[in-house]
This record gives sequence, structure tokens and C-alpha cells, in this order.
Amino acid sequence: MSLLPFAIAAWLFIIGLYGVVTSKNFVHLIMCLVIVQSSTYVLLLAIGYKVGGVAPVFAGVKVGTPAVDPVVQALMLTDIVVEATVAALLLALAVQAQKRFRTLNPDKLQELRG
Amino acid sequence: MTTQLAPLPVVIPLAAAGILAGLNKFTPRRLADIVSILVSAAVLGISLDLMNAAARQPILYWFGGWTPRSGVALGISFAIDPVGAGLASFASLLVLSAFVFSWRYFESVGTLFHALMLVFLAAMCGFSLTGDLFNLFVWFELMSAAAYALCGYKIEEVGPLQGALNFAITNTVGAFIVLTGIAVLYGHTGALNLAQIGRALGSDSSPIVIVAFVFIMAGFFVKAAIVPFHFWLADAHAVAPTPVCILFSGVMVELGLYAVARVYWSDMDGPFAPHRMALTSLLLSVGTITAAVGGMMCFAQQHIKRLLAYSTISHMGLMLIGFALLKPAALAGVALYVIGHGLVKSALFIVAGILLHRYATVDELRLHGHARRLHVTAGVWVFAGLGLAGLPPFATFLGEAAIEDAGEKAGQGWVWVVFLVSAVLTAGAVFRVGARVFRGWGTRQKSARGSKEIADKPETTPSRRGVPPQLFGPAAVLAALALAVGVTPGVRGVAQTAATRMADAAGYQAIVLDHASIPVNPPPVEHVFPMSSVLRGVVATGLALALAALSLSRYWRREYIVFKPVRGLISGLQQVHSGHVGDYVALLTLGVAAFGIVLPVLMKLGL
Amino acid sequence: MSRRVRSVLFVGSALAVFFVYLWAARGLPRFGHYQGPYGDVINQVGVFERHATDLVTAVNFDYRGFDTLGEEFILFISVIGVTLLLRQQPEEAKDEQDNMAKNDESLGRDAPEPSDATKVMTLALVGPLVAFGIYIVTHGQLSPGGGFQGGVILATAPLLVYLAGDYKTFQRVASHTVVEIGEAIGACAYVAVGLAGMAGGGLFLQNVLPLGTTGNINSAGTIAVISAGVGLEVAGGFVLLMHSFLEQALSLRLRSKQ
Amino acid sequence: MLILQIAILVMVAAAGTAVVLTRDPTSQVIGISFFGLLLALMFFIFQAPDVALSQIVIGAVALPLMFLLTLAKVRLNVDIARISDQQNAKRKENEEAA
Repeated sequence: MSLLPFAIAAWLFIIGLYGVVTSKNFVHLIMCLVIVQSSTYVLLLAIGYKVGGVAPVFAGVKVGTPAVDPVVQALMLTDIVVEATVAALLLALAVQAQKRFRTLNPDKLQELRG
Repeated sequence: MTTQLAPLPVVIPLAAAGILAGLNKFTPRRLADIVSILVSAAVLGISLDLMNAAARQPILYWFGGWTPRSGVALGISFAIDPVGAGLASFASLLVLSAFVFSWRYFESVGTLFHALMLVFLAAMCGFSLTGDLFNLFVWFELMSAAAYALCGYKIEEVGPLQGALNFAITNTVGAFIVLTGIAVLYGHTGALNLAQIGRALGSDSSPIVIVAFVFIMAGFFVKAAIVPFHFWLADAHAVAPTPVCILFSGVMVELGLYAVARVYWSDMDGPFAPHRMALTSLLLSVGTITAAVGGMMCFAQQHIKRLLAYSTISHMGLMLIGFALLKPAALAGVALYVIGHGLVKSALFIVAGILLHRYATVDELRLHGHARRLHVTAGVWVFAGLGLAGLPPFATFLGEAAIEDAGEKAGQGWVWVVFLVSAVLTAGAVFRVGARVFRGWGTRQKSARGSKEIADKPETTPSRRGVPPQLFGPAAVLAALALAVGVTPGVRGVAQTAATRMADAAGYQAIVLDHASIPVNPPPVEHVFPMSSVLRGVVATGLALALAALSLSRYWRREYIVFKPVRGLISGLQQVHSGHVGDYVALLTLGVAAFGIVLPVLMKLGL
Repeated sequence: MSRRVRSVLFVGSALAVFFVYLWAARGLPRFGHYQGPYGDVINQVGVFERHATDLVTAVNFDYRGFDTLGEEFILFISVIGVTLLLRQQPEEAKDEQDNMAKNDESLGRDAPEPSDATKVMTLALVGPLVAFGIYIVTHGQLSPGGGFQGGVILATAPLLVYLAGDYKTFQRVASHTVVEIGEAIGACAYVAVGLAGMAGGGLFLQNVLPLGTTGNINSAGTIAVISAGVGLEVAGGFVLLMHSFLEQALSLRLRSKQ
Repeated sequence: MLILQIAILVMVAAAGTAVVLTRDPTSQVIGISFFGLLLALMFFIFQAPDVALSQIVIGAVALPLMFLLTLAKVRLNVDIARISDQQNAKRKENEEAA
């Protein structure tokens, strides 16, 4: 049972990649990338968790109370911002690609071969 | 004093980018050009200074003043050794040339392009100098974000958009894989500082450590364009604007390999010490495949920028072979090779940019004989091609010779064959292009790609009047530098000292965590290269010239029986390089799986 | 590769990756037993050293503040990238607008006018939203929140104005140039705080301000200043992102109102 | 592990899978917004309120909004392309008739 969070992180990773590989629409594909990224959230969260620990906010809680790891949470904040911005960049590329190719389907883009 | 300068290579370009972008609408183009050139020159100066100082004593800089408490790092540090500072200097040199080159190149850009390039520079410097694993990832992402935007810059064309999408999607997946590896390593050791992780790991080679390294390695190999993670590279390079190509090929992909080397030498040398042979065998085979695939694909191209891109893949394979030997001497060779290759490749890309500027195409067959009058440009092209072939005394030759030498000592005496094949194929292709485009040799052929060809549009209004010095100047200077570095006395000693320092994990940990200082070793005496390696460099160049001549002759197009399997192989490879991002990600996953299974199996076998 | 080959190849490799992943995860500390030391040390010393009660914010803006500098510039550069990528080519802009107007006519839809009730309701939300955003930005060192979260909340305020159909006000509030400058100031503020540490003879990002009383709003020194700068940058950045995606619709709607 | 923790983890996995398998982007946006909320809930349950807050504002609001705007813009582009195609065809017809 204690492997469950890690198994779920791994599952999100490969199912997201599955979406990326089989996608027929770039917007769909970018959302699948968001799922892949959420796998890293689950992993980081699971690594820093402490059973019975409080959140690392010591307002009204005495220092010394067992608390979960604040470092992974800081890393996750970075991760979330990265996710949003990379998604925005990819979406902008997809919008322009659609304008030029008149399709969002990766199967139909044949410009770069060989 | 120099220690105080440590954060500046990152901070100055970031601040300049912020100001330029904020005042986007009020800044004249020329002012932005001048500011950017000055900033990159300043960063170059500071990084060189840091490199000098770090050669005496590695520089440690704790941001916010958070020094470690009893061996636990609370903050982020720059741990600057000569290799890191050298890479930062090299990156700023290339950014500087890119800015000089784009003085005339983009005629219709605002200051946003400058802001992107400056942030790109800051990210590369941060990436080279940092001593923290997660910080490495942050700069990696910053570098990527700037690169995606720069790659898709020419939105009015179809090619760039697909190239940028493929690039962005595969590299984003790569970044997630790296992050997963970092998280696993953090969960295992409770540390993010490279030195602290190394100390915590000791010689622990449990599955978790191996898999964490596999993830980190595979993720960074996406950036480094190692087969089978390399597919994005040709697409991105074929379509990115020329100044951006310089940075992509010249230094960005090499930084991917640098990250793997940094993580290995600071953390993983202990765990892998009893299993070095396993790692070496795996990486040597991957490097050999990369060199071969890149070389063959390179020779099969007629789109000049794509051709150069595949040549980069081939050379990345060679650099990986150098790293795979896991010896400081080979690492020194890689450092020299990175510089030599980056310089000549940038010069070649600039020449391709000049052709695009003048003739509005970079198709080798369409350009047939068109550039007969560009004598100087032709000279630069051939000169840089000689450097690519590893002709003594180019810096590429020095690197190659050092790696081959280390290979022989490590019982891998066959390495030179891979170098030879790669040099013959890639330089042969470059010479073939040169002869066709600048001399009009060979028969005139119709471009076979027809309508499928990547639509090239000039990045400027094509002009038929001579080539302005801002365009070919940087190319000539960079190519000349590649030779100058090669003949500088003592350069091998410097590289050797730098590599030894980078490969000294215990020393690194002592400096970072215990504030120890390390005695300075005098640079080792440079022994003369054996005649055989000089001979190999000359032979490789000769064979490359011969191959170019053969491919232009009428024999080439006949259906000789010997050509058949080669042609079949190449057309098979071309099928795999399909331009479909789904294929790329599927093969990337295959690569991760293969690494994750083969490496533990090899270790079990006791290699 | 054909679809089929690709899928088979991928599923096989992905399963292998899945098991390799789990093989590694078995070596991690058991779930719920984080062993430190990094996080535990921070939990012990953070409050005393930084006078901040929210240690995630303390890690973000001070202990690992250099990461956050990079992260802030990831947002900054992505906004620039999106602006660049979605820029309109001069010749296509005119064409497109003509076509778009025709399109709206042909579909019989003019830019729809929101009802007065919607207008009042959305505009009434703007005030509290801004107040909430500012609260989150300024209390980052005390309670969950900070520049990033508050900044995004602030960025939604101009969007509400847009939804209320008040395009003129939206353009004034969210004037591209002004927001661009504001965003850059936010980004540069971070660098400036870092350099202030060096100017005082210390190190980059070293705290130079009085730490104040733990639990007060003006405590924690540079953390509060950085948080405010990040809030400005993030708010500006997200408004610009929305701007880029909304641009075409906006110009059309402004025209139809004239 | 608490039942609650197990439940939220399983729900996140299921929602993620559903988002991937939804092939229509418009319904997928609704799915990803829901998925974002579930993630935020998970962060709360695992004592990460800071992360939960940014997940709500970014993952459940800003990001889906960007996806929606993209889809709207794509639809607009499709309409424009269709109209200009029609115009070109008409022009050609006229020219041929002339």
C-alpha cells in the first residue's frame, strides 16, 4: 500500500505520454502534457509527506511540531508556474500552426521529413 | 574580489532583458543592438575572469549567504570550476557573435528578440555555474522556454511552427523525466546540493540510485540529441533563424551532455565505481550509434541547415564517446572538442545564413554554382569544413586526439574508427556542398524534394550587392579561433587541469561542504601526440575530400552493388525521421526503457 | 511509422518504464516517512532566522530565492514568447479583420452585448477580488499564499472588466504598454533586491532589511519586498498572456462599438 | 494511510486517465479544470496549502481559460479561412465568366 502514491505518479506519467503519442490534435496533446507534469507533483508530494505532520506554516503552531517538508512544496510551486507558462507557449505555437496548416492534427503535418 | 562577480553572468543579462522588454516600445532597434552586444561582451569578460580565478581555486558562492550547517546545504550555491566557467564564457562568445551577425540580419524585429537572446544567455550561464541539482533544472527550463520562442520566431512560415512544436514537446517531456529523476534522488538523500548528494550517496548503488541517474541522463540526452532522443534537433535547426542555430548547435546541445557529466562526476562516480565497465559499454554503444546515424543522415541531406544539424548529432555522438570513457583525460578531450566543434559549426551556420540572405534558399541543388563569386565566404566554408574533419592543428583535432589516446589506454583502441567515419561523412557532406554551391562542380540536378521541400524565406530582403562584413565577419573570426585555440601553447594542459578538477568528486565535496581549499597542481606536461593521431586527422580530411569528389562524379549515380545496402539503410533511417511528434515521443520512451533495463542488466552481469 | 506500430512500440516501452519506476520507488523511504535532512532543518531554523511563519514562502523567496528568480524569468520570457508568436503580420491583420467582420455578419452575430445585470454583478466583484489579491500577495510570509498566487488573482480583475463588456475600460486598465512596463518593473525588482544585498557588501539576495516581529505584516525583511515584486510581475504577465490570446476579438469588438 | 488519502489519489489517477482519453478538446478542457481542482484538494489533504492555492488559481482557472481562448481562436481562424476560400472561389468564378 505504501507504494500506491508512487504507482499513481508512474501511472500518470505513462498515461499522459500515451495521450501525447496517440494524439490527433495539438490542443489535446498539450493537455496530455499537463497530465504528464502532474505526475511530478504527486511524486514530490509523496516524497515530502510525513504521517501526522502539519503544514509547514507555523502561525499558531509551535516550532518543533512535526511538519511536512517545505522544500518539496517550494519545488512544486516552481513546477506549477513552469507548467502554465510552457503550456501557454505551446498553445501559441499551436494557434499559429493551425493558421498556416489549417489543421491541428500531427498526422497531417508533413513538412519536415527525412 | 572575483568571488563577488560570480552571480553577474546571470544577473546582468536578466536585468538587461527586463529593461529592454519593458521599454520595448520606446527603444530604438540600434540601441537594443548596442546594449545587447555590450552586455554579452561584459558577460564574456566576467566569465573569463571567473575561469582564470577558478583555475587557481574553485569559487564558491552561497546565494543569500546561506552557508551549509553541519554538512546540510540550506541555500543554493554556485560552485564554479574552470569547466563550468569556460562553458559560460563560450556561450557568451557565441551569443556575442550572434548579436553582431543579427545587426544586419533581422530587419524587422523589435527588442523582444534581444530580450529572448539575453535571457537565453543568462540561463546558459546559470546552467554552467550552478552547484545545485534543482537549480540546474530551473535554468534548463528557462533555457528551453527562450529556445522554443526563438525557434518558432518566423511565424509566417509553415516549417518553423512544426519544428518548434516538435522541439518544444519532446524537450518538455525530457524536462519532466529529469525532474522525476531529481525528485527520486531528493527522496533518497534529502538533499539538492550536488556535493551533498554525492556525500550522502557514497558508494550506494541500490536500484533507486541507478534509476534516478537513468532518468536524469535520459532527460538531458534529449537536449544533447543522443539517439534515440535526437529527433527534434534536425527539425528545430532546419527552421530556426540563423543566429539562433549558432547557439543551438554551438553550445545548447553540448550543455545537455555537460549536465550529465556534472551529475556523474559529482554524485555518481562513487556508486558506479565498481560498475564503470557497464556504464562505459552502454554509453560507448549509444555514442557510436549516434555518430553513425547522424553522419549518414547528414550525408543524405540537401537542405544545408538540416545537413549541418545532422552533423551536430554525429559530433554529439563523438563527445558522448569521450564522456563514456569516464576518464579525466578523455573529459579534457571532450572540453576541447566542444569548443572546436562549436566554433567551426557556428561559422558554417553563419555561411548558410549568408546564402539564405543572398539567394533566398539553402537547398544545395538549387544553389548549384550560384555562389561562384563569393570567394571569401567560400574560403570560410572550406576552412571550417577542415576543422570539422579534425585536421591538425584545429581544436577539434586536439580533442579527438586526447579522446582517442584515453580510449587506447582504457582498452578501447577502436574509438578512432568512429571518429574517422563521422569526420569523413560530415566533412565530406560539407565539402560536397562547398564544391557544388561555390564552384558549380558536379552535374546540375533538379531538386528532388520538389514541393515537399521546407519552404525557406529570406530573413531579410535578399541583396545582390556584396556580403556585408557584419555577416561574414563573425564566421571568419569564429573559424579562425578554432584554429587559434588549437595552436595555443598550453591549452591542453589547461583542459587537463580543468577536467581533473571536475572529475574530483571528493575534492568538490570538501570545497562545497567543508570550505576546504584544494592545493593547486601545476598543469601537466604536454606530451607530443603520437604521429598516428596526426596521420589519422590528415587521412580523415583526405577521405572526406575524396568522398565529396566521388559523390559529385558520375559514378555516384550508378547503381553499383556496393551502394545498394547503404542506400537502403539511409532510406530506412529517413523513414524513421518522420517529423511526427508522436513517433518522436514513442521512441524517446523506448530509449528510457532501454536505458532503464540494459544498465542494471549490464551491472548484474558484473561488467 | 504507422499508427499501429507506434502504439505497440509505445505501450511496450511505457510498461517497461512503469516497472523501472516502481523498482526505484521501492527504495524510497516508506510513504509518509520523510527523513530529511533538508526540510527538517528548515522547519527547525526557518522561523527564527527569517521571522516568517510560512516556511514555503521563506524557502521560495529566500533560502532558494535564486531558483525563484529563474522561475520568475521563465514566466517573463514565456510572455514575451507568446507575444512574439501571436504577433500579427501587418498585411494579414487588415485582411483578417475584414474577413472577421464579414464572418460575424454572415453568422448574424454581432459582438453580443452583456446584460446590465451581468455588468453590475461582474464589476461589483472587481473590488473584492483586487483586495483579496493584494491580501494574498502581502501576507505570503505569514500564511499560505504569496506573490505567485496573489498575482494570478490580481490578473483576473481586468478580465472581469472584459467580461462585463466594458472594452474601453479594459483597454485603459490593461493597456498593453502600461502592463508591459509594470511586468518588467516587477521582474527587475527581484534583481534589484538581489543586488541590494551585494551593495551592502554581502551576497546576492542577502537580506538587508530589518526582520521585524514574527507574525507582523511588515516582518521577514526582503521576503515581503520580493513577494510584492513577484506579485506585480505575475499579475502583469498573466494579463499580457490573456491579452495576446484575446487580441483579435478585442480589436473587432472595439470597432463594432464605435 | 488514511482512506481519504487513498481515495483522493485514486480519483486523481482516474480523472487524469479520463482527461487523456477524452478526444474532444472542448470537453477535455472541462475535464482538466476538474482534474486541477482534484489536484488542489489532494494538496490540501497532504498538508500543502500554498501549493493548493496556486493550483486552484493556475491549474483550475488560468490554464483552462487559456485552453478555451485557444480553442475559440482556432475556431475563429477556421471560419475566416472558410470565408476567404469562398471569396477566392467566387472571384475565380467571376474571372472565368468574364
